[in-house]
Amino acid sequence: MIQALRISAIAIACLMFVAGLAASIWAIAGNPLPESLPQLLSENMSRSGVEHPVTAVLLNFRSYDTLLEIGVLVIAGIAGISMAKTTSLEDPELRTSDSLLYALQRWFVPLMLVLAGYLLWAGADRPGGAFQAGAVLAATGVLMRLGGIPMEFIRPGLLLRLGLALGFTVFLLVALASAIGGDAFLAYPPAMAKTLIVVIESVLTLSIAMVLLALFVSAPVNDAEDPEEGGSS
Amino acid sequence: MTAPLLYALAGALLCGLGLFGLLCLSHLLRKLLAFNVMGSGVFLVMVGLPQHQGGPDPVPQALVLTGIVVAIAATALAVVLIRRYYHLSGLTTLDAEPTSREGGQE
Amino acid sequence: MTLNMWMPLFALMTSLMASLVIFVLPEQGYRLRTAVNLGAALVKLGIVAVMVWGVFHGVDYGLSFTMLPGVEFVLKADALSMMFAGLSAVLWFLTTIYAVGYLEDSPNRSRFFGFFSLCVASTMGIALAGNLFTFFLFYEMLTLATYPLVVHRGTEQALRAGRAYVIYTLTGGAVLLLAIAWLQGLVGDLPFREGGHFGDADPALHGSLILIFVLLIAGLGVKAAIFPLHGWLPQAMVAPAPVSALLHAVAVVKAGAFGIVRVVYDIYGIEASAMLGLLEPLAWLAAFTILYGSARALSQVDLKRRLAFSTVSQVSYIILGICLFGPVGATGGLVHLLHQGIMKITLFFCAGNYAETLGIHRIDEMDGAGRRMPGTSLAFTVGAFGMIGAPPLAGFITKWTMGTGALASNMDWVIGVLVLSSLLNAAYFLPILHRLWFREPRGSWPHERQWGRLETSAWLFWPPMLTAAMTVLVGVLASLPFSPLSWAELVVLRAYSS
Amino acid sequence: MTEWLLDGLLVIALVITAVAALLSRDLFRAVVVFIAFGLLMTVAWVRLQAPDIALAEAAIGAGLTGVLLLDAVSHLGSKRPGKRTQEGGEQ
Amino acid sequence: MTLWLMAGLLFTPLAWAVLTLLTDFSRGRLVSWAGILVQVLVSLGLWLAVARDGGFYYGLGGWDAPLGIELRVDGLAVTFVLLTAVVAGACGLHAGAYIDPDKPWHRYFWPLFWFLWSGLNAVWLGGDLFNLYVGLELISLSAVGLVALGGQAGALRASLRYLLAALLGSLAYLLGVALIYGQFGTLSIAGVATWLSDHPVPSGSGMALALMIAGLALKTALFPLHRWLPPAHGIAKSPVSALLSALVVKASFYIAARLWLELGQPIGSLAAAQLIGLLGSAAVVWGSWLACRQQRLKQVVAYSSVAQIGYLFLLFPLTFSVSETVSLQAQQGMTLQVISHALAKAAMFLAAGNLILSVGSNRVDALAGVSRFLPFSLFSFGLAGVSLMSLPPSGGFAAKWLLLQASLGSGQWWWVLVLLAGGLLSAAYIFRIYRASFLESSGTDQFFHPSRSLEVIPLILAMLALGLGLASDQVLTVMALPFEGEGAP
Repeated sequence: MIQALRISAIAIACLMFVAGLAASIWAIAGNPLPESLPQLLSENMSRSGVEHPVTAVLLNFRSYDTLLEIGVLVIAGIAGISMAKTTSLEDPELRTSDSLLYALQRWFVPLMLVLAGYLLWAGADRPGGAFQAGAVLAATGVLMRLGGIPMEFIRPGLLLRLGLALGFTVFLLVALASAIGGDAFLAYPPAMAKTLIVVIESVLTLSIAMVLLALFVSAPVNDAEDPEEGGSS
Repeated sequence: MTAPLLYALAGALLCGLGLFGLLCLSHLLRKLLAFNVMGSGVFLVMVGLPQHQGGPDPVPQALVLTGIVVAIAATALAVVLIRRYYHLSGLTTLDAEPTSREGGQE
Repeated sequence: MTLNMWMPLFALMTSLMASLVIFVLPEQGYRLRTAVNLGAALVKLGIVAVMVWGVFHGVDYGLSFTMLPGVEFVLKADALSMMFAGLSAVLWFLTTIYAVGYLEDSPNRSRFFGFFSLCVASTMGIALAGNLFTFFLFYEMLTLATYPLVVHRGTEQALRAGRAYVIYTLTGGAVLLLAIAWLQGLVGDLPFREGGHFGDADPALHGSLILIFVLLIAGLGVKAAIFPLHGWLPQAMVAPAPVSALLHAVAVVKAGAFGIVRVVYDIYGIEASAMLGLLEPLAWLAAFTILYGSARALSQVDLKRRLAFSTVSQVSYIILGICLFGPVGATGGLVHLLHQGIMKITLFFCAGNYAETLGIHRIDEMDGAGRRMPGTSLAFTVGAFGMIGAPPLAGFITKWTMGTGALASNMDWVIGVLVLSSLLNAAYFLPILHRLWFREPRGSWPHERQWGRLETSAWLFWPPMLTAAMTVLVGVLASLPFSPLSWAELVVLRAYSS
Repeated sequence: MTEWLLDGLLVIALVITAVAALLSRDLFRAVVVFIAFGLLMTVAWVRLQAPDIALAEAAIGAGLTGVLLLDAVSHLGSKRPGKRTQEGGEQ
Repeated sequence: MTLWLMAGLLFTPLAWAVLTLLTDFSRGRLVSWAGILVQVLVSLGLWLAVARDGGFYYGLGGWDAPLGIELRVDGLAVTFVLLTAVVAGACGLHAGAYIDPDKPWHRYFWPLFWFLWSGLNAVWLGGDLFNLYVGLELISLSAVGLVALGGQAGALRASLRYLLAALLGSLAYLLGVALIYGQFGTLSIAGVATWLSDHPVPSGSGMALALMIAGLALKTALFPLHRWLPPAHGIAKSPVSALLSALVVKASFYIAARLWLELGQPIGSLAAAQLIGLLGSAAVVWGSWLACRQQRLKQVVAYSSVAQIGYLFLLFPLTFSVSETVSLQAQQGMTLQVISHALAKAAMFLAAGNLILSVGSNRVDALAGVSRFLPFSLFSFGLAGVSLMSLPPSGGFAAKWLLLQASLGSGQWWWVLVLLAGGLLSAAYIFRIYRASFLESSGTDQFFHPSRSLEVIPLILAMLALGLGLASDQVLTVMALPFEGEGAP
């Protein structure tokens, strides 16, 4: 009874929230826009080193966002593997003997690898880029994993940590180098902008795939525990 | 009324739905689903609203791309936590608090 | 003179530094700790003596810096501060000696002496504070520094007393803070100034000023143990004797009383206070507290508890004195600040001696103790007669001056209060003296006295003897310069002439 | 007109799948519906002329999140370590 | 020079996060010591530079707002950067000695710690709404990771709760950002504020501000959205709790305060300001009351955070539609409260950790006799308590004094009651701990004595919190430095 009341109260509150939000959106949609960022963006595109505006925003104009965002991803990866089983990753239960999946995977894996490569390559002047490519790569890995293909490199060892750190490190090194050589943190020299962005994107693709895969794989958990300070001892 | 605005309004509705889900559902994975629905709603508003007047705008699109990656990171982390929590306690919700209630319940 | 500027800080720092050093010293470092304690106390005595001399000759000791936007941290020495500073410097020295003996084998001495020195540092800060804000700083610091002393024994009873003490004083502190902040918002930062600030206050402000005065008195009245706010004091006597001595005679209650004097004289100004009609009700309240405390003291069977209620009564003399609105009465009140301190500390020292040497806590156990401990009992007798107001002891000077002052300002009812209170004082002290000297001991004492040795440890024996001697001397020599009476006259002269 | 119809239908489908994903009784089905929701979102992004997001949504939103959640559901539903207190799918 | 300082500030924590990821705990500790040193020096350098030359905007990647991300480097920001360097540095040093290096998962402590630090720096300096969002997520996720690190079911429950609250808060904030971008076409706070200063307020922007502040309030654990905080802060390892309570909740509050100060006057309303103040007051009272009733030491400290955070939100009513002086007083009071609470609470959590380590139990009753045998840790705890009770001369007192003045000056006397009652209530829970520790139970020393380095760190922090009151005028002068408009150095 109380539960039902509570749920209906929350429902009403959410409805009111939606109504208010919609009203604000409606009102805002009617107001003129004081500033046009897209125009400013297109004026500066030539200095960005790439053709595709979204990539330009992500990896040049607002590259600090992207740097931190990769940080977020790496954090999630770290937090994930901190809970992974450290001894053995090969949980026999995870091996599926599903023949359909196996067949699927035989066909899909190479296809997806190609797709990832294409997405990465396309990123500079067409839709696509590191995130999409990384995601596809990770998905490939997941598929392989589900199919029971052993992937030793995902074991939480130095290799995995190196992989996690790789993309981020390169990005950071570029940022630092730009601070040393150029005039600001993360400011690429215009001549090298394209090269740098492509390099960054490639390593990011690897790293993103690695992190996502690590998070997927580390889901089986270990039993090791710390005594709790705040617990009920 | 333009198509982007329609999507923005739909985004508002999805936000409300997600909020409702986050507050009312007790199973942790469902909460996570609700979070993702709400996130999608926010992203729709983010892209739809500015494009209502100005046409395609790469800036919010890039922001949403960042947002999606952050969301997947958070989701993946949450899944790991939920699975470990389940592994250790056998629970899938946060409601029943068997311990940690002494003295300081609210 | 830059040195003069720093003098108040030095006076403060001697005990603050001593406290920090003592905290760091290991528990076993008995000799070193005692040396630090006594050394610091002596240095402080010296500094204060120099400053007393300087203030008498009109030297300006002052130090200030901006602590917060619009608020200054001010230390400065005037005649009134030196009165309180002198009292705490002298009594700190004696109490330290006493405490060293008293706590000889008990645990936690490092903690005790650390907070003890901190407590004295706060008292010094209260004495030397140059505005209400600075005063409040040290006033709250005193609360914190005394809490560990009150609960020192760590028993349930001590902890209960500590809780009562904290609840009373922190609430009082909050009220005081409200009053000070309000005053600050109303008229800005006010330094203590002889003659006060509100002689010509805007009539529109009168309402707020009266309200603020009430809040200030309510805040300060907690520590001064004015009638409805005195509940913590009798409980706090569970603390070790040196702590009670310090609490009752020097630090806490005096801080409250001193604060009231500051507010009336140096913030509002005596004329303005009278004009706003604030003194009369305060006088009535003080008079009631005097009688109430004495009456309650009558029925106490625990020696220290009886002394505690006596303190409730005696501190209000100070407040009554300054409310008399006349130089003579005010002198009487102010001089009691010192006199009460000296007399009460004597009594508490003696009570501590009885407890420590003979295990006596209750009054009915004191039969015949005079013969076992003649020196202590003599000191106790002097203190008690001083409280009653027998000439030529300290208490007599107070009461006489106040009586004259009351007559001068046509507040004849005060005489009645004084007489009645003296009778009550006699009624609760004389039976004790009777037991001490004229009754046979009930049994044998835990430690019989051995010939050729002091009746108790020398550390415990000499402080009450000294303070008892002072009780006599300040009375007999009241007319000499630098006696408490002449100093109080100096303060009042400066307050009224400006 | 057809575009409006398409957009309208898409929005309605989005909302319906969202509701279904949240309220479905069976957790497994909920996740499957959520993947459908992700695919619909992909279409919506295309309609909003945001192909980059559409790609990312297809790969991440529908693909990876879905697999991750499916895996979690099967894990939470099958093995039961320790005390078994609550059924996975009840609400 | 400034460029180098900025690069150092943004680069070192991230670089150290990567470096420590590749090492184990013990070597990570050595690396981190070096990193802490660098951070403290860089922060100090930047602070001095700003104190000398005034603040400036710093466009990252050479792009200025609105196209690029601009950092706002002013007195307030560098003060918080320095505060972070001090507090996080202390927590890092403490953690190095406190955390068991033999547990394999503890190697991940350092990377998370450094990511947290970089997120904090990003937030203090951020001037771009979306960048602040990413910074917030960086902080939240690393904080959640730290809480969950090697924990049992209780810790996981707490961290999950924390994660969900943080994510919901971020989404609400992001929704507000979306509306702001839809309305103003820019993400720079300064840009929006400039536009608003000479245009009428467009309809619908109130919702945007409300959403952002509501989301941030959830992440700051403002009553009644505070319920996720005590479990998470109470159950984490002490250095982590210290970081969370001292800095992490302040980050989201800082953004809310910045938004309110820049946009609150045009967009906000009196009712909203008073409502937030009311919630803050409720937090003060309710948090203190619950803190009094907790049986476990760290829970007491955690609930105390809920209460102390409440004071911060008095900023909102005290800066809305009031005179310039009152607003300044309120801002200064808020800043001092943030700093002193950060120092005091970090000291308190670290000291509490030491006490728990010594006593072997986290119950308050178990502290009996501690005052006799472990005076050192207790002393730090007590000193920190003085600041939390806002007694003089601590920074907490200075903050309370300024807030009192602001309330009285603006005629909003009801906050005075909250401030006074809050002080008394906090005294109630702190003296409860003192009381427990003064109880003489047995005469023997059965306690474990932690090493000196563990004991000294909280003491230093507590001393800083205490001394802040005396030096607050100097601190406030740096914060009130003139801001040198656009031009980067």
